[in-house]
Amino acid sequence: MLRIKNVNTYYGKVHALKDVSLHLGEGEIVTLIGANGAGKTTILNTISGVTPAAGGEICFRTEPVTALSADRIVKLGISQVPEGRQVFKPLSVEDNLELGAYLRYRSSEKTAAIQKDKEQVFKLFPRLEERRRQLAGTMSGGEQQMLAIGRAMMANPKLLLLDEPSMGLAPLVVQEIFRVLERLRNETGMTILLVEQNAKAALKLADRGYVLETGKVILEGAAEELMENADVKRAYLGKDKSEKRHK
Amino acid sequence: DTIKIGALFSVTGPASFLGGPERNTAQMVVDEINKAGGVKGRKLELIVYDTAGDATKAVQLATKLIKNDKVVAIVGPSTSGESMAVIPVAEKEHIPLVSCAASIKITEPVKKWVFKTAQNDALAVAKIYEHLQKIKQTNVAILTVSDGFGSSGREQLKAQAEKHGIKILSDDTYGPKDTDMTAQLTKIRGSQAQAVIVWGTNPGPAIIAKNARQLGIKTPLYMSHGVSSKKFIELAGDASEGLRLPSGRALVADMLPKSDPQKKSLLSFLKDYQNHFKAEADTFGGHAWDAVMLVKNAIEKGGDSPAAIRDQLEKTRNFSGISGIFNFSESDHAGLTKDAFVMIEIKNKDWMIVK
Amino acid sequence: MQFDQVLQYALSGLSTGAIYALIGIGFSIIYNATGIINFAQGEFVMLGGMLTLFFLELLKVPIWGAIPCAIAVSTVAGLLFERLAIRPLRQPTPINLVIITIGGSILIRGLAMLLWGKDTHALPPFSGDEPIAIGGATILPQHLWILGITIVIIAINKFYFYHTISGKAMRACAYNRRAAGLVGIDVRRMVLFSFIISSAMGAVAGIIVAPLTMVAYDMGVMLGLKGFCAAIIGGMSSGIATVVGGLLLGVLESLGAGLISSGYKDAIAFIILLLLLFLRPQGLFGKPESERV
Amino acid sequence: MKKELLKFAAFALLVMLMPLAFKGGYLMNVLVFVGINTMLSIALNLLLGYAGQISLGHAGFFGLGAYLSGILTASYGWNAWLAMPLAAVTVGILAYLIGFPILKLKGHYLAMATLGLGIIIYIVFNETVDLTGGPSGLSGIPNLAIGGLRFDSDVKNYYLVWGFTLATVLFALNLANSRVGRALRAVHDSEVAARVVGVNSRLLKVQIFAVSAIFSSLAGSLYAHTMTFISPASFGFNFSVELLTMVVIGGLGSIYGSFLGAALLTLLPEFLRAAHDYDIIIYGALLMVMVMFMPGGLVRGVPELYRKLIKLKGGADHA
Amino acid sequence: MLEVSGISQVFGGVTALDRVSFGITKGDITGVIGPNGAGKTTLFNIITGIYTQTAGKVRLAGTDVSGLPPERLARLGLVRTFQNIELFSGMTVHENVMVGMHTKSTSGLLACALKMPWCIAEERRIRENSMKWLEFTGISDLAEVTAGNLPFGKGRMLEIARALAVEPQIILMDEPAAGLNNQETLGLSQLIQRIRETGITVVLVEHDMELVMDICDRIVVLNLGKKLAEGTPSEIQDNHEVIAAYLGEDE
Ligand SMILES: Nc1ncnc2c1ncn2[C@@H]1O[C@H](COP(=O)(O)OP(=O)(O)OP(=O)(O)O)[C@@H](O)[C@H]1O
Ligand SMILES: Nc1ncnc2c1ncn2[C@@H]1O[C@H](COP(=O)(O)OP(=O)(O)OP(=O)(O)O)[C@@H](O)[C@H]1O
Ligand SMILES: [Mg+2]
Ligand SMILES: [Mg+2]
Repeated sequence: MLRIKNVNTYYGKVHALKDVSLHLGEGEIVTLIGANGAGKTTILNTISGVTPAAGGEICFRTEPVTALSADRIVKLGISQVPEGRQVFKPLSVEDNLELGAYLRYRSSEKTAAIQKDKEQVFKLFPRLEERRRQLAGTMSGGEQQMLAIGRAMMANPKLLLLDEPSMGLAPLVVQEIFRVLERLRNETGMTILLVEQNAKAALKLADRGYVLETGKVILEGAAEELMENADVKRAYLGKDKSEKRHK
Repeated sequence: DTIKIGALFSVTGPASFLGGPERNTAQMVVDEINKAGGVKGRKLELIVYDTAGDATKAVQLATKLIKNDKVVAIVGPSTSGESMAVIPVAEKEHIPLVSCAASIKITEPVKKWVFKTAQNDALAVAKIYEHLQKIKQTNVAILTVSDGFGSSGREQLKAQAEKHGIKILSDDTYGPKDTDMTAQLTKIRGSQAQAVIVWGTNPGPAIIAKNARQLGIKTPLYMSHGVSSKKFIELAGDASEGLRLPSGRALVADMLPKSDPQKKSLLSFLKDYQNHFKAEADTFGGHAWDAVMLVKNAIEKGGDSPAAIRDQLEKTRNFSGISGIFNFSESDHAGLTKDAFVMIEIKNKDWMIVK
Repeated sequence: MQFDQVLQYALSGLSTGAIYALIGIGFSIIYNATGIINFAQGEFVMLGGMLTLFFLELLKVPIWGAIPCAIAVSTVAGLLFERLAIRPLRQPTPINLVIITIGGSILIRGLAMLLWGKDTHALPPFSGDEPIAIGGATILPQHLWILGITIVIIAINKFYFYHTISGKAMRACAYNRRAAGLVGIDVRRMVLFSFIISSAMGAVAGIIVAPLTMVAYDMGVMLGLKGFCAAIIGGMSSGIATVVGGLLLGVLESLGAGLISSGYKDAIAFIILLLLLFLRPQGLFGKPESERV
Repeated sequence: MKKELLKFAAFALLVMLMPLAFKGGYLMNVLVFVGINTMLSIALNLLLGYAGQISLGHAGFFGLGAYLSGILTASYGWNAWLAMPLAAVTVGILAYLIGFPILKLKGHYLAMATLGLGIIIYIVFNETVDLTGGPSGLSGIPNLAIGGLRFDSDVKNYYLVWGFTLATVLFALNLANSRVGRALRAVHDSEVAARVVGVNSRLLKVQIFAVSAIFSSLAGSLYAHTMTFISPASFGFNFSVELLTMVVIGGLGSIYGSFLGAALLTLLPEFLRAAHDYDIIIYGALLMVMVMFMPGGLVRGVPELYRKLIKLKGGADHA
Repeated sequence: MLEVSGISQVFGGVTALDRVSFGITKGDITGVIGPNGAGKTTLFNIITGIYTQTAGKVRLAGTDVSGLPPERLARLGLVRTFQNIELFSGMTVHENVMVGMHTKSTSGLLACALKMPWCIAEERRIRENSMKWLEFTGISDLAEVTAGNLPFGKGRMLEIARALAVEPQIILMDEPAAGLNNQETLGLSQLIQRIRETGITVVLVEHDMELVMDICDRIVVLNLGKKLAEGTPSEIQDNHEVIAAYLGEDE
């Protein structure tokens, strides 16, 4: 589905990605874990065409997409829930969702189908329906996060990139989101690349995972394997709750 | 070696309608002089700078002309504001300045080194007021533009009213870039004015003429000499019909009697300009014509040092120029009387002398 | 008598105000699509007027042929301006963009001066200049043209920006370019498009106001400034608020000139606008803040 | 710290030696205006580059300084050394008072409000004919003098104006590197965060607005006393925009940048004069090109360009 | 220490807070939790003077501080961090913290510009003291980095360091753990406890239940703008209403 080979990305002089290679099979859920500043967001942005790669190759299905601009990437069916939500603040919640389906409107897809997806999003996040006329910028942090996820889903993508979707969401909602991701994969066969700080939940959901450190992939494997890996355990899964309590 | 004469004209900017023809004319006159062998066998060299109507620039450029180019005299600047700004420089550096601007303040009080060629607005005002007195319409409304030209005119209009038995019923202004003057005209319509005097330069007065037509104002409109070019008729179109204004004789040169002493200069100026620039000359270029010719005559009579030029300028008598007949003296550096103006009326999109 | 006068002031103010509004809308279109305040907008107004004159006089095209030609050429100028000046910008911060558009306006004005000279020219009105009496006041047929076209344009704008997906996408670009890209909006094309429509609109404004204001290479300076103010009073909306802003400005000027002092008319208008802004710092039509922490 | 001081000393020395190079020629006169414009750009930069507040009306404060000084000396016979500070204080108080409501506004509202303020001031210059002489201007303003030394030549004016300008530079540099300067930049980056850690952003903005106005006023007074003639046209909207351009082209938030911007935009027209009617086209195009290729302003762009050139040359040497 | 009583906030038609009252004890770590949109951030915005409430009062150490602007509150010892990190992104990390010491320094504008001797001394003190806070939060190695280029987690630390530089009585943190991984969260938890040890009262909005339950002395639960519950972590964990509205069943 997606294959990244030896990608390098720079911010000015900062070498943020160093020869990163990874791949996603059709219908897979893959997770990226890594510390702050490891380069997870950068990988997603490089795939999305927001921060273009300086070298290497990215192929979606069979097509090379390395040099495409963000909007062209979306056209191919890759959609991102960006870090920091990035909703269109002065637009209403509903307009934000409609813009998620921008390309579908442009390709004159039936409005009924788009409408149905909107209902789906509303079912998932009833708060959004309640506040459909509220300006996105005035929504609470968590509500904006819901909106960002909903907006990406409106594009009906083949590959969904999620950058810390659970950030700022209440535990109940987080659980719900993980359930939805699983259902999406199972029902629509959507491929998902997930960046999460909550590594435990992410690995539980994912088929496979990559571990990133200072811009390099240092470990990859099936989710279960990673969960058992001692280094991963120590660095990302945290000590056991009870252990921590005792302190 | 050449005799260097400096020139400051506002070739671009809001006063380009003055500076453009002035630069053309000055250059043309100098070329003609040189073609005829120069002055006392030496060629004149004209160094022109564009002030863009900016007083600061004018001062800088005046300094440049004096210090770098070492000119012996300066003609221009085009506008009164710039002239006022340049005067201290000329006075300090002892260089004769022959301004082409209208304001009476330039030469009143008299400054040792400063002369001017454009007719004083004071004379234009006097001409209009005398005319109004003659036809017994003494209640007027004035509408002046809020720039140097307009405010100087406004001052004169107010200052001379009493002397001529004129009553100003309404006194309004408009901005040089305004595009609609109906509000002012509506106010004037509500007054008892028997005549409206508009003091401005294109395009404002043309808009006012049109606005007045829109409002159905029947009160006769008088314009200043600031619109004495064909351009005004073109802009105002039908609305220009019947308007009156005081103007130098250049506009009506061919209608002048043979006996008029200016006729010869005027016709040659108009013909030369037409030949050179394939365009009709207006009175503004005439200011530069006069300035350059006055300086040339001064050099011919005296010498080419600034002080000699100044002294000879002051001794100029009966010089028949474009703007009128100049008589400078120790107490008068403007040199013209109100006879420099004729009253003209626009009839069938052309100028007519009002008897 | 007195009433007639006030009516005339109001009508004159409304007709000048409509001009400001029409130009103001051009400002808000670009602002809404890009967040740029385009200080060259007045120059497109000038181009509309000057080009119409050019086609009319030099090429001897009839007016109904000259107008579309003028709009077309102005639009191309807008397109080139975006492609050559806005797009290549490495750091498109708002202040850099302001300077770029200021530079652009100087450049365009300079080119116009070089091409067409410094003279002012008159343009014939579209449907005669017989005044139309309303009550005791009069306006010209051209004023009706301005009013009519302004109404048509805001109707189109309102519909486009608030009820079509492409209009919403354009607004989205202004608020968050990166996110706009991430939902598949071709941001560059949208910006280009916004310059195209606003330069076309500027040209239309220039063409229909020219018979009243006359045309010259520097006519855009004053009109642009007033249009800018109209747009801001209207909160940079591309709809009715900007029109209200323009009309307000026009009427204040006219009433100020007629009733108080013609010399201070602009000052009066600005003082009232400033006082209004002081009372409502979020703008006259501003909604409660949409920013929060 | 030491480095800063050294830099300033070098700059001051350069300024002091300049007249030797031009020997009182015409360029001296232009350099006087470079000094005045540098003062103005620094004043505006403190507001725009540091506090992040735009002003499109600074020409108004400049004009107020010039007119107050001019009227008091030319019409009322005051001593210029008295008129100048009085003008500055008056303008400062005015700016302080008007700053409270105006700086509540943000973004384009602020732009328009300051623009309006500038236009109102300009109209007042035009309309109060009895005081200001109206559009025809005010003449007969005396030169400044210390004892028997009258500042009536370009060279003398140069040292006078640049004395003030250097003091302004020092003042601004100190301010920028202080607690107050930091607080200003903080307000620029995130006003809410600055307030939460105790920065009274409104007061600070108003203060810097007033300081900026005071320096503009001083520059105005100097302008009046060196030109000896002033008219409203020099203090209109166009000049406000030109000041803004100087600040941005020079480099936002950099004091030496303001000097570079002022110097470039004041000298440029002198060099473009040779291009006659093309000068304004070249000027416009240059502004655009400058922002395109030096988006951070001259103060950052020129060293970058220099480095690139060195590299290029180095490359060529190797080849 | 801090007491809110009857706070309500209405935005247009939305009632974000509805008569919320509770008190915070000096020296405690208090958690404020609740579903998204419950009104937590709004509450912080009111307490810190960024919004003015529709109704109700805020008391700080016994005095009514309702309606005071943030800068006044900071001087009274009340600071906060933000949910969407608000850094001075154009300034270095060190400078960010130096701004935090604004209330602890006094040189006025004129004195600074004239570089009076006491300003130089004060500047040195600011420089040194602020470094202390960078060390306290463990980011002193990033002192010269431009704040805008920091990765998310470090930005959070910087925000805290800057707030601490105010030397507050009480600090309010809005979701400080969002975007941190487990290990970093652990570091944060230790940091918060160290902050408390210096005598500063901490109020915390957080969705990371592990962290909240771990370090909070008391917890206030908001739901739909109303106070739903208040108590110790174990009380809250067993509260059925809280579980239904917010926590969910443990898997
Ligand atoms: N705009 C930028 N300019 C300079 N450096 C940057 C920029 N954005 C990111 N970086 C640097 O690139 C590296 C990777 O950042 P990235 O945001 O991809 O990390 P991440 O893994 O997503 O971290 P986090 O968990 O904090 O979101 C970091 O060292 C960061 O400091
Ligand atoms: N300016 C505003 N206009 C309209 N509604 C608003 C405004 N600010 C906040 N709200 C609404 O008030 C409610 C409370 O918002 P708040 O940000 O306080 O929630 P929160 O508890 O912090 O949520 P989260 O955990 O998601 O950050 C939300 O439903 C939000 O949409
Ligand atoms: Mg990230
Ligand atoms: Mg919140």
